[in-house]
Amino acid sequence: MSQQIGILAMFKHLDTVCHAVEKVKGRTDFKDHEVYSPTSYHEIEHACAFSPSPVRWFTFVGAMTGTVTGFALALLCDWDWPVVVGGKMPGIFSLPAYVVLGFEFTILFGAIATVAGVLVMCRMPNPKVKILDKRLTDDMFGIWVPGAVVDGPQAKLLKEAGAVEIKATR
Amino acid sequence: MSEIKWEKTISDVNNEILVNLERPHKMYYVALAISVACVLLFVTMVGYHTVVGLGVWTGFAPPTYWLVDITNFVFWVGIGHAGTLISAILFLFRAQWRNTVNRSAEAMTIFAVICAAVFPLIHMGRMYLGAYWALPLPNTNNLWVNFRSPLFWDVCAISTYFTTSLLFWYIGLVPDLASIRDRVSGFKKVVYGLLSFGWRGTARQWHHYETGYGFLAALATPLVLSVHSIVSWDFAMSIQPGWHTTIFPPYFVAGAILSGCAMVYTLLVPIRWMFGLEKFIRADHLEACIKLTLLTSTIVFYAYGIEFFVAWYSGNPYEWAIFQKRAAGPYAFYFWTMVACNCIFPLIWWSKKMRYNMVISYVVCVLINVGMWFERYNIIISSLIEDFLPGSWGHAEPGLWEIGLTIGSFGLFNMFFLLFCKFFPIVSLSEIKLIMPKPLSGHGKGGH
Amino acid sequence: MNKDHMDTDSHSNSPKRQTAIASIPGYTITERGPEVYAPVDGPLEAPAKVIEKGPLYMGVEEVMPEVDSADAPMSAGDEALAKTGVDRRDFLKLFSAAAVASSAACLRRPLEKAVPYVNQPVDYTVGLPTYFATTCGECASGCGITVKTSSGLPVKIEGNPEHPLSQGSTCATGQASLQGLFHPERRAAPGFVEGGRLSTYAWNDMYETLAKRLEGKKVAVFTGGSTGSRNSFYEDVLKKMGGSENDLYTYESNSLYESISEAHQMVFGYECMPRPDMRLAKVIVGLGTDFLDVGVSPVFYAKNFGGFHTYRAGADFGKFIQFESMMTQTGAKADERHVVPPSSEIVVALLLMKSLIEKNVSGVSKEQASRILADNATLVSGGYELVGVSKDVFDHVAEELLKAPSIVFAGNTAFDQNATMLQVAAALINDMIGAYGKTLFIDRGWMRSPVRTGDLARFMENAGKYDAVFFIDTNPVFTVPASFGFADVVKKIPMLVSMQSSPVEMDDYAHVILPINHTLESWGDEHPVAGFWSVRQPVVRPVKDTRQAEDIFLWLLAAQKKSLGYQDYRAYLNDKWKVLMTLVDAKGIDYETFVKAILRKGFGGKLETRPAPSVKAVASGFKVADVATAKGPRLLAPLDPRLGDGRGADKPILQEIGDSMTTIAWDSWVAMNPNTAAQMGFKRNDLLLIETDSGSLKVALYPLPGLHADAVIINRGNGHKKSSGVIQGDVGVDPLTLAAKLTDGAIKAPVTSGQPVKITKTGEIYRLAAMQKSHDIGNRTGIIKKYSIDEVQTYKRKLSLDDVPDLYPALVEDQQAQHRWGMSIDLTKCSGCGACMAACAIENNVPQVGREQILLGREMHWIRLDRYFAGDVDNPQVTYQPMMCQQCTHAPCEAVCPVIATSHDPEGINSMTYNRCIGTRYCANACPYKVRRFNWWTHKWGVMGDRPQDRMPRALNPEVTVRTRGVMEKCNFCVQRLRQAKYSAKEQNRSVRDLEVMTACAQVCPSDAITFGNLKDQGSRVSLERNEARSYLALGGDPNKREFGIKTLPNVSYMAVVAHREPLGTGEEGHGSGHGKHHAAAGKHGDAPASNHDAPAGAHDSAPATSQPAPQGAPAQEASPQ
Amino acid sequence: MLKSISKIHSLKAFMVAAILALAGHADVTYAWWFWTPGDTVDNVGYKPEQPIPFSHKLHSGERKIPCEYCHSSARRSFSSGIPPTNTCMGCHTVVRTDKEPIKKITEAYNKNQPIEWVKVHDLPDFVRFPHKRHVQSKDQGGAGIACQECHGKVEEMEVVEQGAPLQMGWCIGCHKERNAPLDCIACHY
Repeated sequence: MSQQIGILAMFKHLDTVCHAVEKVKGRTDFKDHEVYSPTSYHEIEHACAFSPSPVRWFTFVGAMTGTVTGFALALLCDWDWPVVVGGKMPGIFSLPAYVVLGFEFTILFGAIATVAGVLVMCRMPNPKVKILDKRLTDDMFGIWVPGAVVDGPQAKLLKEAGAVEIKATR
Repeated sequence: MSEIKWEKTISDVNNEILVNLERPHKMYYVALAISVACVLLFVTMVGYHTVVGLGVWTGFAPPTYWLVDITNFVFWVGIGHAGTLISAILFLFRAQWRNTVNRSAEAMTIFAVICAAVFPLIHMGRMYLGAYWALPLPNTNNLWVNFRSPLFWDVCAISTYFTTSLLFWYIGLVPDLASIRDRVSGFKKVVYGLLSFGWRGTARQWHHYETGYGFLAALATPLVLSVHSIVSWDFAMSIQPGWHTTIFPPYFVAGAILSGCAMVYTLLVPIRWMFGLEKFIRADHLEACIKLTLLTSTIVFYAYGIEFFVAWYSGNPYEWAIFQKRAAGPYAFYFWTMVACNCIFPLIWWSKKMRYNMVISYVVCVLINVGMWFERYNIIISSLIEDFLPGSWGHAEPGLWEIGLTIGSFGLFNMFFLLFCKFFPIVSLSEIKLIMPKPLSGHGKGGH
Repeated sequence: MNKDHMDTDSHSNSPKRQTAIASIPGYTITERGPEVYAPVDGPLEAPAKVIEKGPLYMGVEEVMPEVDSADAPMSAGDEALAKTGVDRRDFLKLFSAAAVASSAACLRRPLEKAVPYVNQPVDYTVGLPTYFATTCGECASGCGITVKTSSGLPVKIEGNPEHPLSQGSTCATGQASLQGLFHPERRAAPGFVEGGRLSTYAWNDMYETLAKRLEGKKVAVFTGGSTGSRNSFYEDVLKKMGGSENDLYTYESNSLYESISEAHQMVFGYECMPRPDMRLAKVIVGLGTDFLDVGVSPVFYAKNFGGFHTYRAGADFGKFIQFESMMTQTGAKADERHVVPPSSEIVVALLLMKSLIEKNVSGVSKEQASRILADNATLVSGGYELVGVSKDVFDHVAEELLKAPSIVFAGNTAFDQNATMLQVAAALINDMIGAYGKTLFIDRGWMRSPVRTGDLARFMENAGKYDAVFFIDTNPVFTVPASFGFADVVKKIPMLVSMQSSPVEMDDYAHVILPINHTLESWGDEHPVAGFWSVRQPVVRPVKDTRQAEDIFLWLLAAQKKSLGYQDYRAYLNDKWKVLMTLVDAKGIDYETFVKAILRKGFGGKLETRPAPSVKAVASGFKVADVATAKGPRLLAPLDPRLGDGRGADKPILQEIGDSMTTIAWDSWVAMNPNTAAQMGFKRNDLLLIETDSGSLKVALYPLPGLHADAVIINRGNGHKKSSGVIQGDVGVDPLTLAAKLTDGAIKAPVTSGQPVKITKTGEIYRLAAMQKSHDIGNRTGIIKKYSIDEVQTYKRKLSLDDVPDLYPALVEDQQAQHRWGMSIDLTKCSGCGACMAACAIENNVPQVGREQILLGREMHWIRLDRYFAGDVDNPQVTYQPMMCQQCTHAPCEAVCPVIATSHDPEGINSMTYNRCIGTRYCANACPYKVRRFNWWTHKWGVMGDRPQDRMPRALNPEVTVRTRGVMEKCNFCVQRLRQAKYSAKEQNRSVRDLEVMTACAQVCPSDAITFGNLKDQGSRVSLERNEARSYLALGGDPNKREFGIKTLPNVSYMAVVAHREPLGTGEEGHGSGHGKHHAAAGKHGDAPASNHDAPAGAHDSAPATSQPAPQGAPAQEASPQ
Repeated sequence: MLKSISKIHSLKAFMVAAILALAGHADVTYAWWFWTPGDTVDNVGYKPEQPIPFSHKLHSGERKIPCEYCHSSARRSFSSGIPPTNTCMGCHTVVRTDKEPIKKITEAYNKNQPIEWVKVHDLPDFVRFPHKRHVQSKDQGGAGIACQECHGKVEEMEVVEQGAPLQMGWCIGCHKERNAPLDCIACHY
C-alpha cells in the first residue's frame, strides 16, 4: 500500500466506530476502506462481518504435515538402520513410542503454520508500513478510506457518524 | 471479575504501563546487577566443567547419576508451564484475569524453558557432541537418534514447547510492539518498528490475528499438558522403583502448574510494585491466580497420597520400600519439606482474607517454589540412591558446584525477566484493554 | 613355529585346564615336544593330556633373541625400538573437546606415524599377540602364568591352565603384577646415596665402583622368600665372596610358611608344608585358617577348595567347619562357623584333640596328643568356657572328621606366640584322623617353604658382623614390627645395598640403590612342590634401565675377578634345570630342546617321594603361651589378602579392589564387632586411638559383623611412608607399630596378634571409602538365593529362566546368530577374592580413581563384589555376589539412550559404544543393577584427585578403547576376546568351542565360580549351569510362583548358595514361626520394608539379625556424612 | 484469497526474506555438516610426504609385486602391517643400491633405526578394523575384498593418497550391501 492517499477518520468510542463501520460497509465509494482499532474488539469484527479467516487452513495443513513428518521421520530412520534396543525391534513394533514424536511434530508444524498464516493474511512483515496516526494503537479508532479527500462525501459521512477528526493521509 | 472497579480507562493503559521503558525503579538496577553476576558465575562454572569434566559436580555420587541437574530441569520446565497454561487454556476458557498477567507469564515461560533446556545440555558428559547427536540430523555416521528414548522425546517436547511458546508470546506482543513503536522515536522506533512487523491494527488484521491466536491456544493446550507428561516419562519409562508409575504425567502436570502459578505470583508482586502497575494488575487478578494455585496444590496433595497408596497396594516390595524411605529414610527432610510447602501451607488460602493478604501469600508462593524444587529432588534422589540391589546403594548430597549452578540458573532467569520488563510491555496492552470498560460514547448503543 | 598355528590359536585365550582340547580339526601337531612332566593323579599330578603346542606359549628366546643379552647396555637404536613399538595404539583416547592438532591442512585428525621393525622377528605378525609361559613373582607360591604380549609389551596375565598350582587362574595380586612392571615410580638408574642424595651412575661404572668398595668386605644377602634356585645361587655367590651360606637370610612376613614347616619338622622330622588335595576330603575343619585369603598358596588352595566345596546335583559336597575370631573370606565360606576369642585357636585344637581321643583313635599321635592334653589339663578343662563353644560341638566335629576323609587346617597370618604350637597340634590331629597320605601329602610332592626358618632372628643377631648387606626385593623395615628395631639394626650396617624393583622404605636406609628387574623381566624359577619346578622367563625387555638382581652379582664377581663361571643367571639356571631332565627321565632328546619345551610349557618335573612319615615325640616341646587365655580387646594384624605385607600397596588396582569383606578401598580401618563397638560408644567412621605398650595409631572404625567381641583387627599392607611412592605413601596405617617385640617360641617370627589394646575415641570422624554402603539385604531377598543341601536336592524349577511371559514377545535369541553369550556365576563357589575385579580392570583398561572419588561412589569397576550378611551380627552368613552387566535381553538401559550408544547385538550382548556416548547417564539410572560406570574425569593411570599419576599408555590393553571423560562404560562380556575367537573359528570353518573363549573374570576366577559360554549350545557348560534348578536371575523373581521380577531377562544367571546349613536372609525361613509373610524372592508378597529399622526376615529366635537396627555402630547403612 | 495475496506489494519482499532465511539455514546446515568434530570430514586425497619417496606405482604397478608381499599380515591380523626395513633390504641389498633413497634406507638399516612412515589410511582409535576379515577369501569366512576397494588404486599412485572417506557411513553402506554385521560392537569396543 504504497499509495496511502486517502482520509483517516478518528473515533473515540467503540460504539460510534461500529456504527460508522456498519454505515460504510458495502459502499462503493468506501471500497477497500480499513478500520483501525487499538485492540480486537469483537464489536468491530462483527460490524465488519468478515468471512472466517483462512488462517485455520494453514493450521490444519501444518498440523497434518507435522503428524506425517513425525511418524515418517521415526519410521524411515529406523528402517534405514534397525537397531534392537530394550529387546524390541524398531519400526512398527515400536510404534507407541513414535506417537510422542508424531504429536510433537503436529503441534510444532501446526503452530509454525498458524503464525505463518497470520503473517501472510495480515500482510506482515511489512517494514514499509506507514503509520497513519499514533493514537490508533493507543486508544482511538479509525476508518481509513483510500482515494477520498478531506472535504469529500466520504469525509462528510464519517463526520456525521461521529468521527472526532478527519485528516488526509499520503 | 465483573465487579472489578477499574479506576483507569483504556486511554491510561499505554501511558502508564509503558513507563517501564523509560524509568524503572532503582531496585530494578540492583536486581539486574545481581542477576548478571549470577549469570557470569553460571557461565564460568559451565565453561570450567566442560573443560575439566563433570566430576566437579560432587552431588553426582553414583548411584545418583542425576541429581540437581535434572531437578533444576524439571523445576524450570514446571515453572514454564504456567505461562502457556494461563495464555492458552485460560484464553480458551475466557478467564478474564489472565489478560493482566499473561504477557509476563508467557515471558516467564520462555525464560524458564531456556533455563530448563540449559540443564540437560550442560549435564551431558560430552555436550559438544550431544548438542547435535541428540537431534535427527543427517550425518556421516548414517546413524540416527533413538526415537524410543524418553530423552529424545524430551528434546522434541522442549523444543516444540519453546518454539510454540515463543511464537505464541511473540504473536501476542506484535500489536503491543506497534504501540511502543508509535510512542518512541529515533533508533528505538526503527527497532520496535521492525519487531512489530508493521502491524497496523486494522480490523482485518485483528480478525486473522484473533483466529491465529485462538488456534495457537488450541495447539498449545495439549502441548502444555504433554510437555510435563513427557518430562515425567523421563522417570516413568525407566523401571526404577518410585519412578515407574503411571500416575506421573497428571501428577507432574499438576505440580508444574502449581509451581508455575506460584512463580507468576512471586514475580508479579514485586514487578507490579517496581513499575507501579497496581492499578492494572489488581489484587483481584492476583487472587484469581492464588485460587488456581490452591486448586493445583490440592491435586498435588492428592497425587502424593495416591502415590503412596498405590505403592503399598501394588505389593511391589521395591516400590513400597522406596516410599517408606521417602517418608522415613535419610532423605525424609526433603519429603516433608515438599509436603509442607506444597500441600500444607497453601491450605491457608481457603480463607479469602489470606488470599488477599499479599505478604502471606507471597511467602507461601515462595515456599511452594521451594517445595516444588524439593519435590523433584526428592523423586530423583530417593529412587536412585536405594533402588534394587542393596549392594549398589549410596549416599548423595548436592555439592557446592550444583548449588552454584542452581543459583546461576535463577540469575539467568531473573536477568532475562528483568530485561523483558525493561524493553517489553509487562502487561499485554491490547488484551488488558479488552477487559477494561469499553470506550463507549455514553449515549446509546454498544457494539451490537 | 608354524605360522598358521600362530594365527589361529594365539588369538583364543588360553583355555582352562578342564577345557584342554584333545584334537583340533585342521590343527596337527607336527613336532611333538617331550613329555616334560609325568602325570600321576590329582590336580597337581594331572597336567593336561596333550601338550598344547607351539603358539600358545613360547620360549622367550625363540621370539626375542635379543633378550638373551639383556645385560648388555642397549644401543640407542634398541632403545628407540623399545620405545616406539609397532603400530601400538598408544593413545587410544576418543576424541575430546580439545582441538585436534593437524599437520596437513585438510587433515582433521592427529597425525599418526607407523613405525615398523627394522628387523622383524621371524614368526612375528604385527597385531597378533604372543603368549609366554612364566611364573608369577608376586608371592612365593610360584603360580604358573601365561603372559600375553602385544607388540613386545605384556598386556595381560592369565594363569597357566596346565600349571597344577594355578590351574588357569591367578589371584588379584598376580593380575596386578603388570602395574608393578609399568609402575611410574620405578627407578631408572642405580646410584649411591651420598649425603642424603642419590647420585646416579651408569651400570658399568656402578659395577666397578661397587666391586671395588666390596673388596674384602663381609657381605650378607637378605632376600624375600623363594623356593627356586635363587637361594642356592646366592649361597654360591656368598661363598665365592668369601662368606658362607649362612650369610644368606630369607624373610617372608607370611610366617605361616615357617610355622607349618617347623611344626612338621617337629612332628615328623620333615621340614615341609603338606600338600592338600581337598577334592578327596569330605570334611575340612579350620582352626582360624585363612587359606582362601592369604594362606600359603591362595590360588592353589582356592582351586582345591573349589573341588571340595562345590555342589553338583547328586554329588557329595564337602563340609567346612571353621573356628575363628576374625571374619575371613575363608570363614565366610564355612558351612559351620564358630566364633572363638582371638588367639584361642590353640585351645580349640586341644579340645578337638580331646574329643578325637575320646572317639577311640589310635597310634603314636594319640599318645602324643594325650600327653599334651595331660600337660595342659587346666587349659583344657577351662577351654569350653574360654572359647565359648560347647563340648557337644567338638564331639560332633570330631565325629565328622573321623567319618570321612578330612583335613584340619590351622593358623592364619595374624601370628601369635602359639602359632607353631597350633600347627603342631593341627599336624597331630591330622595324623589322628588319618589325613596324611589320604588328603595331605608330605611324603609325595610336599610343598616347600620359601624361607629358612628363623632367619630374621638370626639376622638381627648377626647384622653387626657385616660390612655390607644386600636387601633384595624385600622390605623388612616395613614388614617387621617397629618394636623389633630392625631400622636401628640396619642403620648400623656400614654399607646397605637396596635392590628393589620399585621404591620401598628400605631405600631410605640404603647407601647404594640398585634397581632390579621386575619378575616379568627376569629369569628364574620356583620349586614350590618337591620335584615340581615352575620356570620364569622374561616376557619383556626391561621397561626401565634395570638389571636382573642375580646378574648384578655375577657382574660384581666378574669385576672382582672371582667369576662364578656363569655368563649370566640364565646360564646358571640352565645348569640347575638339568635336574629336571633326570627327574622326568627324558630320553632321546638333547638338553637344549628339553629346556625349550620346558620354557614353552612353563613348568616341569616329577613329584618327589620319600618314606611315609612317623610321628615323633613332640609332647615335651609343646608349650602354650598365656596369650591363649588372655581377655579383653586384642589386636589382630593379618596380612591383607590383596596388599599382602605391603608389597601390593603401590599398585592402584589392588588398593582399588578394596577389602572384600568391608569393601574399603585405599585405606586402613579397624574392624570390631558391631555390638562391642556400640557398647563402647563407637560408630562407624569414628577415628579411634588405638594404643598398646609399643605404640599408638589413629584409625577409623568399621564395625564388621562376625568378629569375636575381643577382636580388634587392622590389616597389614598399608601405612607406607610417603618416601616409598606417591601411590602408596601415606595411605592408611601400619598396625605393626602397635605390635610388641614378641616372637613365636619355636621359630622366632614376629608376633602380630594378641596385643592387648586400649581404644579411645578421638572425637574426630574419618570417612572410610567403603564401596558398598549398605550391608543389609533388606526385603530384597530374591537377589541372593540360598538352599540347604537337603532343600536343593528336592528343589525343581518348573520353568526355564528364559521362559518369561510378556505382552511383547521376547527377542531372547536371534535366530540368525550362532551364539548367545551367557554367563553363570556359582555363588556357592565365589570366595570374594577380587581377582575378577583386577582381571577385568587390566583387560579392559578400567581406571582406578582413588579414595576421594570412591567416597563419592565413583569407582569404575565393571564387576563389583556385593557382599551381604544375613543372620546373627555375631556370626552372620556371608554371601558374595559378583555383579557385572547382566546383559539383559530386555535391557532397561538401551531404550533410554537418546543416541543409541547402547544397543543389543544379535548375540545377546548389551553393547556399549563409547564413542557414540554423549553422557546423559540416563542408562546408568535406568539400570536396575547399577553396573554402569561413568567417566567423571579423564582418569589417570593411578588415581584422580588425591594421587594423580599419568596413565601409562604402554600399560593399556591395545584391544580395548580407552574411554574419555564424559562417556559411560560397562562390562561388554570382553567382546574383544569374543571377536578374536569368532574370527579364529570362522577362519577354520568351525564354530567357537565351549570354553574356548572366556571373559577375563571367568578365566581368572580361582574358585571357578564364573562360567562363560554360548547359551545356544545346549551342551555348553554355561547352558547346563543355567538350566540347573538352583540357577536364578538376579531380580528375576521366583518362576515357580510365577513371579518374574523385573523381567529384564539377563544373560547372566546366578547359582544359588548351597551349604550344609539353614540359609538365612532368603525370606524363606521362619515359616510358621509367626514372622508373617516374608515370602521369598523379589516376589510380590514381601512386605518387609528394606528399611533397616524393620524386623529381619526371620532370623533365629535367640539372635539379633543384621537387618535389625544393628546397634548404633553397625554399618548397616552409611550414616549421612558428618 | 489468492487474488488478495497477489495484490500484496510486500509479497516480493516477503519471498526474498523467506529465501534468504532458507539459504541462511542451508548455510548453517552446511557449516554444521562440515565443521563438527572429526567424523564429518573425510580426508580423501590426503597425501602426506613420506620419509622415503617409495613409489607404489613402480613396485606394485610396474614390477607387479603383490600387496601382501610386503603387507604380509593383512590376511592374518587386524593390522595389514607396514613392512619392516629388512623386507626392503631383501631386494635392495642388490637392486638399485646406488639410488639416493635406497642409500638412506640402507643407512637406517645399518644403524638399526626404524623408518617412521606417516599413516595415510588411519581410522580413529575407537574403531577396530580387522584387515583379515575383509581380506581373507570367502571360503575362510572372510569378505574377499580387494585392497583397492578401500585403498584406491595404489598401484597407480606415485605417492599414496587416501582412497576412500573411511567414514562410518561409508563403512555401513558396504556392510549393509554385503549383509555384514551391523551391530555397534562389531567395530567399536
